[in-house]
Amino acid sequence: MSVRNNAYVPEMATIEKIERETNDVNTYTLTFKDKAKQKDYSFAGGQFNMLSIFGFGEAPISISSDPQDRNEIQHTVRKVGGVTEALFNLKEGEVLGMRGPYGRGWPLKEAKGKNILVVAGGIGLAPLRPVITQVIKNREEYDRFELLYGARTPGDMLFTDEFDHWQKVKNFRLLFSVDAVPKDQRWDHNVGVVTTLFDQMSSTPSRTIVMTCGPEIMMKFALKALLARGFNSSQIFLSLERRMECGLKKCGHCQIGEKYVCSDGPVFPWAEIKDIPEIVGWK
Amino acid sequence: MAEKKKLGIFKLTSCAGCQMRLLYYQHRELEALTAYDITYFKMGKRDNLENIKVDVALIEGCVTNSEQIDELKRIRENSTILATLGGCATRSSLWGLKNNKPEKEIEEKAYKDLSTIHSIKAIPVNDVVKVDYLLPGCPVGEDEMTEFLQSALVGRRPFIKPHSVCVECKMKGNLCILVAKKEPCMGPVTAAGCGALCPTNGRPCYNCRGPMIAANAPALAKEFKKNGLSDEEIYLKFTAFSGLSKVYEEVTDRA
Amino acid sequence: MPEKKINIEYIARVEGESTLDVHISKNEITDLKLKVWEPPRFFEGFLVGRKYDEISDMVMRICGICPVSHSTTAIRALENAMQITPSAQTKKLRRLLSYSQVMSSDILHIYMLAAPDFLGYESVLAMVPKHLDLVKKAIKMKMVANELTEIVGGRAANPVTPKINGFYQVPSKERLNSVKKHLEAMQQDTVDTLKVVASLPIPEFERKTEYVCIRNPEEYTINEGRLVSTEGLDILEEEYRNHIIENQISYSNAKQCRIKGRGDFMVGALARVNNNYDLLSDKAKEAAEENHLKFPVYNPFANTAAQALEVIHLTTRCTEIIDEIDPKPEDTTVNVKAGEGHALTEAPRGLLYHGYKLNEKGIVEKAEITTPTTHNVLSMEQDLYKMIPEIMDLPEGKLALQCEELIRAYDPCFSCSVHTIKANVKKD
Amino acid sequence: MPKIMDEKELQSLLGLLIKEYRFIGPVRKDLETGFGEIKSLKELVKDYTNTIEPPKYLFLTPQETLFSYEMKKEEITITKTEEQGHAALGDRPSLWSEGIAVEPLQGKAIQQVIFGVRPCDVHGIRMMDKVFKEDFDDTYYQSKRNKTIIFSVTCTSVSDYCFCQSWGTGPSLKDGFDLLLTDLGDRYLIETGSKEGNEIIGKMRLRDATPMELKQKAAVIKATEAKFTRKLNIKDIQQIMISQPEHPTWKDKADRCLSCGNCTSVCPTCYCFDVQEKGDYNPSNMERYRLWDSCQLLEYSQVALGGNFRRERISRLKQFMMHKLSFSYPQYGDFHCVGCGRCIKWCPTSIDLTEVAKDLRGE
Repeated sequence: MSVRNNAYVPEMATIEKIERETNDVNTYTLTFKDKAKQKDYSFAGGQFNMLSIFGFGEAPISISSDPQDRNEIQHTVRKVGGVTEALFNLKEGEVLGMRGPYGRGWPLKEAKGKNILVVAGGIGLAPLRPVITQVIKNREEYDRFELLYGARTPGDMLFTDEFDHWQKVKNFRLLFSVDAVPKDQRWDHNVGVVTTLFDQMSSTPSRTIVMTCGPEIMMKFALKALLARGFNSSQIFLSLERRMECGLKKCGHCQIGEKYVCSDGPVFPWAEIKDIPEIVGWK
Repeated sequence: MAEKKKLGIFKLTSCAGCQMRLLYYQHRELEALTAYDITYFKMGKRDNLENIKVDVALIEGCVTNSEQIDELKRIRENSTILATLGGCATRSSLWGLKNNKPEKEIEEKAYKDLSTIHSIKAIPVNDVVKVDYLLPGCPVGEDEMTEFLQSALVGRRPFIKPHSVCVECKMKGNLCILVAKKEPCMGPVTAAGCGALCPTNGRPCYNCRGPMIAANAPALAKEFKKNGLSDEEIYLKFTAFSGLSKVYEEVTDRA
Repeated sequence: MPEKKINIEYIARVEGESTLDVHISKNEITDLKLKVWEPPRFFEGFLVGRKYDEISDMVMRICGICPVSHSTTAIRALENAMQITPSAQTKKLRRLLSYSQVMSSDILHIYMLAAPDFLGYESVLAMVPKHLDLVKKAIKMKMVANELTEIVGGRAANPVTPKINGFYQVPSKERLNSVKKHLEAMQQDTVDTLKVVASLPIPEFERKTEYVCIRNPEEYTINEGRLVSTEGLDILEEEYRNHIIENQISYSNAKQCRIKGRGDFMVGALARVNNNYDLLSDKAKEAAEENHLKFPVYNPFANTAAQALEVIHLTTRCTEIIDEIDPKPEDTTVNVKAGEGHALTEAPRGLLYHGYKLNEKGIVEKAEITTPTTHNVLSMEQDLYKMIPEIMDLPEGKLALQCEELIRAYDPCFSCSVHTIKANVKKD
Repeated sequence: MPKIMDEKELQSLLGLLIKEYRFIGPVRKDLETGFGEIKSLKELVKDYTNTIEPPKYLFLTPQETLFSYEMKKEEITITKTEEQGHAALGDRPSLWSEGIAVEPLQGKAIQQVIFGVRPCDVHGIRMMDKVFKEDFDDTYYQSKRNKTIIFSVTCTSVSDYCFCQSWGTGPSLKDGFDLLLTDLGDRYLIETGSKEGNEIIGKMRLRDATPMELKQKAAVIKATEAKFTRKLNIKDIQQIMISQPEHPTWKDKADRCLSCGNCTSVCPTCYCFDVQEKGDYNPSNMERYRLWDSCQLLEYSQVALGGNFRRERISRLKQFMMHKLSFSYPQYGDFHCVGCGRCIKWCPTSIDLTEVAKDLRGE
């Protein structure tokens, strides 16, 4: 049995670049050591890789770069556990393990010709960045685009240096909110949880695909607000977080109801999961 | 070769069995002890450096006098990673039996002149200072000690099993003596890591490793009762090695 | 004459925590105190109210180095209290268990705690670069002894199989045979160990104290026997309390013991060999003679040689016992009865006493434990009183070191000695 | 064509298998019967209804290395990926490897035989095969599975816990075996279900079973079927199990649940595992391994920063029962329950999923 055919064994990848996003979030630009592998690798926005920090372990991390860019893969990572802590100790040029991509991504095809509403909280913007990049690159394929993005504080917002660029895109509307503003930080936007932005949003249920990712509690409230505004269960897509050990539908940890988050998700249309007993309470 | 990490091994109130596990009962002790630069280990060496910064501090034993509180705080300040070594440090273990009755009552029984006695309740280490990792066991399990020492070398978080002894017992393919023989096995509420040692050796688990986090003590107590144990016997089972742990308090609380 | 003060803040490489304070003024010892400040743990207090079948598991936790001794002694005392006579197989397995622990503890003390003293190192780890082979040999021997404990007891540290009237599970002949091979393979190492120990320079010092241990005319014993001494003591184990008395002392958490009407005494390997030399195997005697060792010896520093000698004997003896048995499961039912029972065994560090009083439900009403180090503390102090004047001219540091080495030669276990703090303490 | 063999022929067949293969079969474990490696026919237990543990441990070993690697500066080399089994608790010295010890199967030629697998467990293996084949081959599972001959035995006895009849996963078996033995009283009917099975039986000169003897087999099965006391009504079970998450029976069972994980450990179709990293005192040598996990354990659904999707005991209990009797069906086309009754039998507080199903149905 060669290593190649063993789905549990990661490929070696080099850290090309590390960019600091916030206090506890970095973006890592990776390339496979095996150039052929790099060439063959393709993914959809919303999918994730299993990253191995050798000596420490493996964790599922969503991909935050442009799916059309075949030269590199980016992961925007928050330092939250043993593996991500170890990743933060690595330097440019060092090696980690990567296997993937896994799971179902955002419904960019379904969204063609329609409006897109993105509701993101905190690190939840990372898996949605490929959506934004794709919409910008293929602007004519989609109609209105609106982003509601909330974070704990202004300092916790991701990709702020790209906001200017995004603002300028035609038919793009960005709404920002933070839970709190520390004294030393400047903030010109909304204060409050991300759902408070719903009153300012222009998106309507008509011909709109909603994509949301963030803390589960945020998604719950967003969902309630959206349903109350008449959005239906097949136009809302959520990206769920669950514990994963394999990404391959084997270890069992990520199951909710009959779904494996690693393979059937992480992106689900609400219609698909709303009747799962563990999720029913969200409504 | 990078400089070795500094390791300090400190003793509070205990039987020294866990230190002995390092020095004596271990299968790979030479590797373990030479992987670190051991700066403090009174039972193992003469030259011990007080109050120096260490990368890793292992604390054996629990606090039973006020001087130990100060000592422990000093150690915490001087160490990057601090872990308990064994049951006493983790949850005061057997010495917790002293907490069973009002403090004064016990002390008056022991000493006529209380002015020279500094003994206080048996307090586990994590009630005094922040503990990074808890290594349970009486003595500390060799597997988890090894896992800890190896992971601390690189800064990995050790994998300390939080679940019940039953999981390991089943992994070994043992017959469940609680079910098959109605023996009062504490396995279902006891933290794993021993490899289900007692059931493997034909006897019910007696909880020397203390409670597992999600233990359902009342349910097991009820089962014991069904199997013919008296309330008193059940009380003894749940108090022996757990230092009157909160996890068991629904069973052990007699107030 | 200058004033000297020896303060050994803690005695390293012994089990437990202790301090030695000696004050010398005008060549006279004005103050000498061996303070055991290992915190009290109230064992005898909290054993009261516990059930008979928990006691062995609990008392094992008195000492991390000789759990087998505490377990066996408690079990035997409780059997005596309930008038239970265990089977011949149980007795043999208990011997294996006890012997294995004495062997590994002796080896530990010889190589890891005492040898650094005689070779001039601060610890066994410091010995690794220059004496790796020796250290490895020691570890190997200790592993074999631990393996035997583990096979019979289920775990080397705090064994789990011993119970009142037998064992929860007996080891298979197959596993015993596997360790037997290792025991046979280490026999030469045990002989070499004595050679190394006998060649080490030990301080010339003698004090003719009374050496006390148990004796069984059939076998160099660790478990079960009469209490004897080099001064003619010869009593049954249940008579122990009539002859050995304990005093609480103000400056230490450990008690001190003396023989009624006489005085201090020493227990441990040296006491065992001094009293039972005739019962040692031919191989051990041969090795003793080869190394010009003649017993009785009255130099406490020779305790280490006595340990090495008994390891030779016990290694052979264990292989013999393994040949004698083919363990089968037995009925180990206990009929609970009220009663009082006492037992004496030889822990690695010497004489260990347990006594219990049970009510009709098998609940402990009274518990008494006297540990080897408690037996020895007074003798240590007496040795120091005699030795210090003999070496008074040494510089303070060296003087202190030799005092420390003397204490260490006893292979003391200060955590052991403290659990026995009694309920009623009299302060001076 | 089913063949007939007498006791002597069976003994010689088993003797041959013991000689030529690693032979796993039912052995005495204290009061009960469990699987163990058999070196002599004497060790084989005949009068058992089912084993303590399901045979899954032979393929999904309680703990096994996924791969080892060496870290040298920027270079990381995967040094070992060979699928292998380990003793239950890792690479402990001999003293620890009592209990289930799973030795690596080396080379292609070496195979193992599991004898005495009950029909329910054969179905369990069939379901596990699907899980570990779906989308890609789990090489660790498959390599051991592919080298194994399943020698099943038709049930003639039934325990209080058995309810395979309700699923149709027992007491008899139609496929999924290499060899199947049925005790006809004074002789045995032996059937083959694979090329490997055929090859083994082909070596023996056995006569074909007569139509009468085939009828006898049917009678044996019928007699066994009449012995079942426990039943699970599987009609609409997929919907019924999830229909009332707030039904009081859940709380009642959760109050009794010890979260000990025994149910999932003894379940022949539970496959969850955890993946961990293991080091060495030489920190450049590392290993990634997996070990059994259970949805009943608190840490199972824990994510970074202490988040836990199943913090409540009741939610974990629901996950187990709902997965077995509902979710697994849309996932794999099988209900991951074969009616072996082990989860009921070995639950220290006798929590019974057939009882929960009844309660939810309102019976």
